[in-house]
Amino acid sequence: MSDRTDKIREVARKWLADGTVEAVVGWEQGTYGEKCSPALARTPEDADRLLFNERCTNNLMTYLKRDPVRSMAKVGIVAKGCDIKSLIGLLQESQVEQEKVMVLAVTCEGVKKDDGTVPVKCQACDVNTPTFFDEIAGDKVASNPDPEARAKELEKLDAMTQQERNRFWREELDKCIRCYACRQACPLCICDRCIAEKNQPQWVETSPHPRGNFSWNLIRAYHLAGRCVECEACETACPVNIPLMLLNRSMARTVKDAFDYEAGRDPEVQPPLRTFNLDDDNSFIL
Amino acid sequence: MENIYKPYLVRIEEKRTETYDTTSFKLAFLDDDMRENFAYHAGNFGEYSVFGEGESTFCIASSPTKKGYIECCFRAAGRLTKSLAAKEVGDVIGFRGPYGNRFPIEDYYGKNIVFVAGGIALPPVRSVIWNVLDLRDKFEEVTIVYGARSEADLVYKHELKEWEERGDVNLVQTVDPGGEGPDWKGQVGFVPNVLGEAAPNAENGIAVLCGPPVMIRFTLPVLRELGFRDEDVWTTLENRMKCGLGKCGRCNVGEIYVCKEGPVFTAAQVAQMPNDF
Amino acid sequence: MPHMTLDRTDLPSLAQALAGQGRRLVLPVREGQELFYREGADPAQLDLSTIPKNSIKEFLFPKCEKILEYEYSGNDVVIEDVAPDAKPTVIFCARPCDAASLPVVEPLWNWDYKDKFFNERREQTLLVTYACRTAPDEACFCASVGLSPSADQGSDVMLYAVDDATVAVRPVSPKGKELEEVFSKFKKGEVSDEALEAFAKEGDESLAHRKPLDKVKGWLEAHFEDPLWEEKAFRCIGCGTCTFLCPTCHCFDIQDESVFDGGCRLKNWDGCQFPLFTLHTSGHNPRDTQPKRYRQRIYHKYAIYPEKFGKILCTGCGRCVAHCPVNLSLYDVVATAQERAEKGE
Amino acid sequence: MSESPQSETQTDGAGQPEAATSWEPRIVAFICNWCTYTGADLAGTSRMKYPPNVRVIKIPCTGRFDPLFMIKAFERGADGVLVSGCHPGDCHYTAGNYNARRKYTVFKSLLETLGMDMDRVWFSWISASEGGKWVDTIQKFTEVIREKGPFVEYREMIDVG
Repeated sequence: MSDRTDKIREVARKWLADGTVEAVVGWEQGTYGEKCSPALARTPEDADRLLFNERCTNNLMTYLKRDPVRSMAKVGIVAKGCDIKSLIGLLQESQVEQEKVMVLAVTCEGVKKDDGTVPVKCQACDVNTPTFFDEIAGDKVASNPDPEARAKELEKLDAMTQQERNRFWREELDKCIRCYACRQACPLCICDRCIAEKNQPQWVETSPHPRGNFSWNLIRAYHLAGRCVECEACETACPVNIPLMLLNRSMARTVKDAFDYEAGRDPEVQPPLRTFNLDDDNSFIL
Repeated sequence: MENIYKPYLVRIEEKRTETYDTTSFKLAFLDDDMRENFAYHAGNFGEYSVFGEGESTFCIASSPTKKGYIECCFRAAGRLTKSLAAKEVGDVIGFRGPYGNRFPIEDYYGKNIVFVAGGIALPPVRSVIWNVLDLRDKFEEVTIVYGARSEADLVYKHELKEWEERGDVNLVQTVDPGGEGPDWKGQVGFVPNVLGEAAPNAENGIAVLCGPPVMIRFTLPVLRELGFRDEDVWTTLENRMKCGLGKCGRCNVGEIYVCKEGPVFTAAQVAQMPNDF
Repeated sequence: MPHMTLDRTDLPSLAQALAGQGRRLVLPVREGQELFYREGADPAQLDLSTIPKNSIKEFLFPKCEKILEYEYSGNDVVIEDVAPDAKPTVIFCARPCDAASLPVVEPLWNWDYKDKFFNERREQTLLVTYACRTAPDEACFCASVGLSPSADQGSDVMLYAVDDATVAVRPVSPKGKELEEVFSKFKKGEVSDEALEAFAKEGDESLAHRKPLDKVKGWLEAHFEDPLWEEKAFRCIGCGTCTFLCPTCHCFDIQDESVFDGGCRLKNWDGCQFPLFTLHTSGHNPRDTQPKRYRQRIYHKYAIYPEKFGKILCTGCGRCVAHCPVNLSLYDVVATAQERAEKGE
Repeated sequence: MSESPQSETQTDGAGQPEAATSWEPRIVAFICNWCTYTGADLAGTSRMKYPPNVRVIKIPCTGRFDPLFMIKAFERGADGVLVSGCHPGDCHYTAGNYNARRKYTVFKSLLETLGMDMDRVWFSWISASEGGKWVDTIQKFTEVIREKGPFVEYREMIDVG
C-alpha cells in the first residue's frame, strides 16, 4: 500500500508544482478510528498528506459536482477503479469535461467498511486495476470477481411475495428522515436543484412520513436507473441504515437484462434511458 | 398549553393589484374579539398562511393607529405568495402574529423624519409613515423618498398621490433611469442620489430606511454624509423565517434572532453584526 | 447513602415493569452492526454494548409532527388544533449525553413562546439513564462540554453497572423517586456511594485525552471570517447527517400537506447544512456555500446558543464525529479553535 | 398545472374515505394527445359506452410521461393508473413512445421491487382509430380494479400522522 501512497504523492506533487492542476482531490488520514477523509491538496507540500489504504472508501467523484472543485480550471483526482465508473457516467452525461480532470488512478484489492466487512462492490470488483486514467499508482492487481456477489444480495428480495416486499419496504422507508444524505453522497445525483426541492408544484412531498418517503426513495432510485455504478456511497452515508443498494442493484439488474447495459463502462456509449431500440421489450404493453 | 403555531383566521376584505406582480390585502379577523383588540406596532411582522400551501413571512403594512383591520402587501414570487395572490375578496387565510420588535415611534417625537424606501420595501415603511402622519403634530419635517425600478414597480400609487397632495409631507418619487414613462413627473435616478439631492434635514433627524440590500449599501453613506448618525438610521433586516417564534433556527445573524430581536435595527447595530445576511 | 442494586439480568423485566404502568417503552436494541433506540422493541433484546446511532430526540421532537389540521368549505376554512401525541413514555437505558440534551434544549422551546408539542412530551417522558463507566466510543467527548460519561443531567433515574452482574439504582428527580416501589421489587442488595465514585473517576480518565472547550466561544466570536472554515469544510457534502443524529439540533421546517379539501400542517426536522434552509424567495442566500453553513452549525452550538441560553448546544455524544460520511469531525474543528485560542492566535 | 394529475384529482372532489358499499374504482389515464386521446374521442363520438371510472389526463406524448405523475395519482387516491399512447412507429414526434417504453420498463421493475400491486398499473398503445380498443381496455381495467377493491396499501400511506 505504501508504494501506492508514495506514487500518489509523487504524481500529485509534480502536477501541483508544474501547474498541471489547480488542486488534487485525494484521501488523507482521518481522525476517527482508521477512517480516511477526503483531502484537497492545493500545494506540492499538501500532497504529502495524501495516502491510499483499504479505508479509503469515499468516492471522491462527488466533489467534481461541488465547489470549490467544480469551479477549478483543472483538477487532479485520485480514484479507485470503481470511482472511475462514476467519472465515466459524468462524462457520458457531459457533466464533466474530460480536459478539466486528471485522473490519478490507484489499483486496489478492495476496501473495508467501518465495521470491517468487505463491501459487495469489492467482492464483485472487476476493475481492481483501472484502465481509464492519466497516471496510475500501484502494480497491477488481478481481478477475481465473485459473479454471484451482486445477485446474492437480491435473493432475499426475490424470494418475497409482492405483499411481503411491500411490507418490507414500507418498514424500511418509514425510517427515512429526508436528510438526503444519499443524494448528497452520490456522485451521479447531479441536479443543481433536486426534484425534491422544487415546490411549484410540489411533486415530492418533503415531509418524512410514509407517503413522502415512498415518493422520494422511489424517484431517487428511478433517476439513477441505468446510471448508478453501485459505488455504495448512498447506503454508506444513510444515517438510518436504509438498504438503498437493494433498490439500486435491482434497477441495475433490470437495465442489464432489458437493455444489456452496465453503467460506468464506456464514456462513448449512450446511457440506456437516453436511447432506445426498435425491438425493445413490448410484451407488457397492451 | 396553547398551540403557538395555530394561526388566527382572517378574511380578505379588500384586494388591490398594486403592480403587475404585487398585491395588497385588507384583512379582518373572523373573531370579533380579535377584531376589536388586536394590537401591534409599526415594524411588527406576521406569518400569513394559505392552508395547503404553507406560510410566508412579511410585515404588517398598515399603521397601528388604524383599528379593526390589518393590511399586507407582497410580491407573488414563491409557492405561497403566488397562491396568496390568487385568493379573492371573501376568502379566508391564516395569520400569526404580531411578531418581532418595532420602530420606537415615541422616540421620534419632536424630530425631523426622512423615510427612504425602494420598490417592494415601501409596505414596512408605510406602516411607520401612517403612524407618523396620524400623529402628525408630534413630528417636525417629514420627508419621503421612494424609488422603484420603473413607474410600474411603484406600489401604493393612490397613497403616493395622497401624500403628494398633503402640505405637510415632502414626497420625492424616483424611478431608475429608463423606468420613466412619458407622463412621469417625478425624479429619474437611483434612490441614494435622489436622497442626496433632496437633502433632508439631519439636524435632530431620524431616517427610516428599507429596500433591497444593494440600495441600502449605497444609501447608508449618503445618509452619513447628510449628517445622520448610524444610531438614528433605522432599517429592517429580512431573513427567511418559518416559525417567527425563535425556534426553527433559520433567521439568526450571529446571536441575534431576527424574528424576535428584529426585524428593526439601527444602522449602528447592523454594523456590529457578522456578515451573515 | 447506600444505593439499591438489582441483577443486570433483571433489566429487561424492569423495563417491562416500568412500561407496564401504561407507558410506551423505548430502549436500545441491535440492528445489524449498530444500536438504535426503538419504540416497542422487545426488552429481552436490550443491548447496552455501545451508544446507539440515533439519539432520543425523536421521541420528544419527532421527525414529522402534525401541528394543525384544516379543512376548506367554500371560501371558509375550519382549523382544528392538534394535541401532541404525548403518551406516557419511558426511555430505558438512555445514555447520559442523550438525557443531558433535554435541559440543554428546554430553554429554546420555552423562551417567550412555549412549544406545547415538546413540553407535553417532555412532561410525559421518564428518563432512566444507563451511566457509561468509561466513554463507550472513540468519538465521545462529553467531558469537554462540562458533562461526564456518568452525568445525571436531565435524567430521572440513573443506573450504574457496578460490575458485570450488578446494577445500582439512583433516583435523581422527584419523578424518579416516585418509582422506588417499582424498583424495589427487583432489589437484590445495596452498594455504598463509593461504588459509584469509580464511575466519575474512570469516566474522566477515559476522556483525559479530550480538551476542555472553554475558550472556543471567545475564539469563534473573533474569527467569523477565517481560513479554517474553507479548509475544514471543503469536504462537507451537506448531507445533514450530523444535524439529524444530534440530540440537541432542533431546527425544523413547517409544511402544509393536503389531500383533497383538507390537510394538515406539519413540523418536520430540518437542518442548517442545506442550502434551502436559508434561501430567500428572491434568490438571495445568506449562507450560500457549504463552509458558511458548516460555520453556522459550529457557531450555533458553541457561540450563539451559549450567549443566548448559557449552555453549549452540544453534549459531546460524538455521533456527528462517528457517522460523518467524510470524517469531518466537529470535535477536531472546535478543538482546533480551542488550541488556537490557547496559543493566542 | 392545468394538465397535472394534481388539479384533476383535486377538483373532482373524490377520494374521501367512502363506505365499502359506495366505493367505485378510480382510474387515472395519462394518454397522449395524438393517438389515444383521439381514440377515446372517437369512442365518444361513436356513442360507445365505457365505465365513467376513468379520469383522463391528456399529455402531449407518452414521452412526456413522468413516473411522478403516476405517484401523484396514487397519492391522491387513484386505484389504478393507465398510460397509453401511439403504437410503436406512429409517434407524432417520431420516437417519444420508444423512449417512453424504456422508461416504463425501468419504472415497472422499480414498482415491482417495491412490492407495488402491478395489476393496478397498465400500459397500452391505442391509436386514433381504435375507439373500440379504448373502450375495451377501460372496461377490463375497471373490472380488474373493481375486483381488487380500493388500493389499501397506498391509502394507508395517505393518512399522515
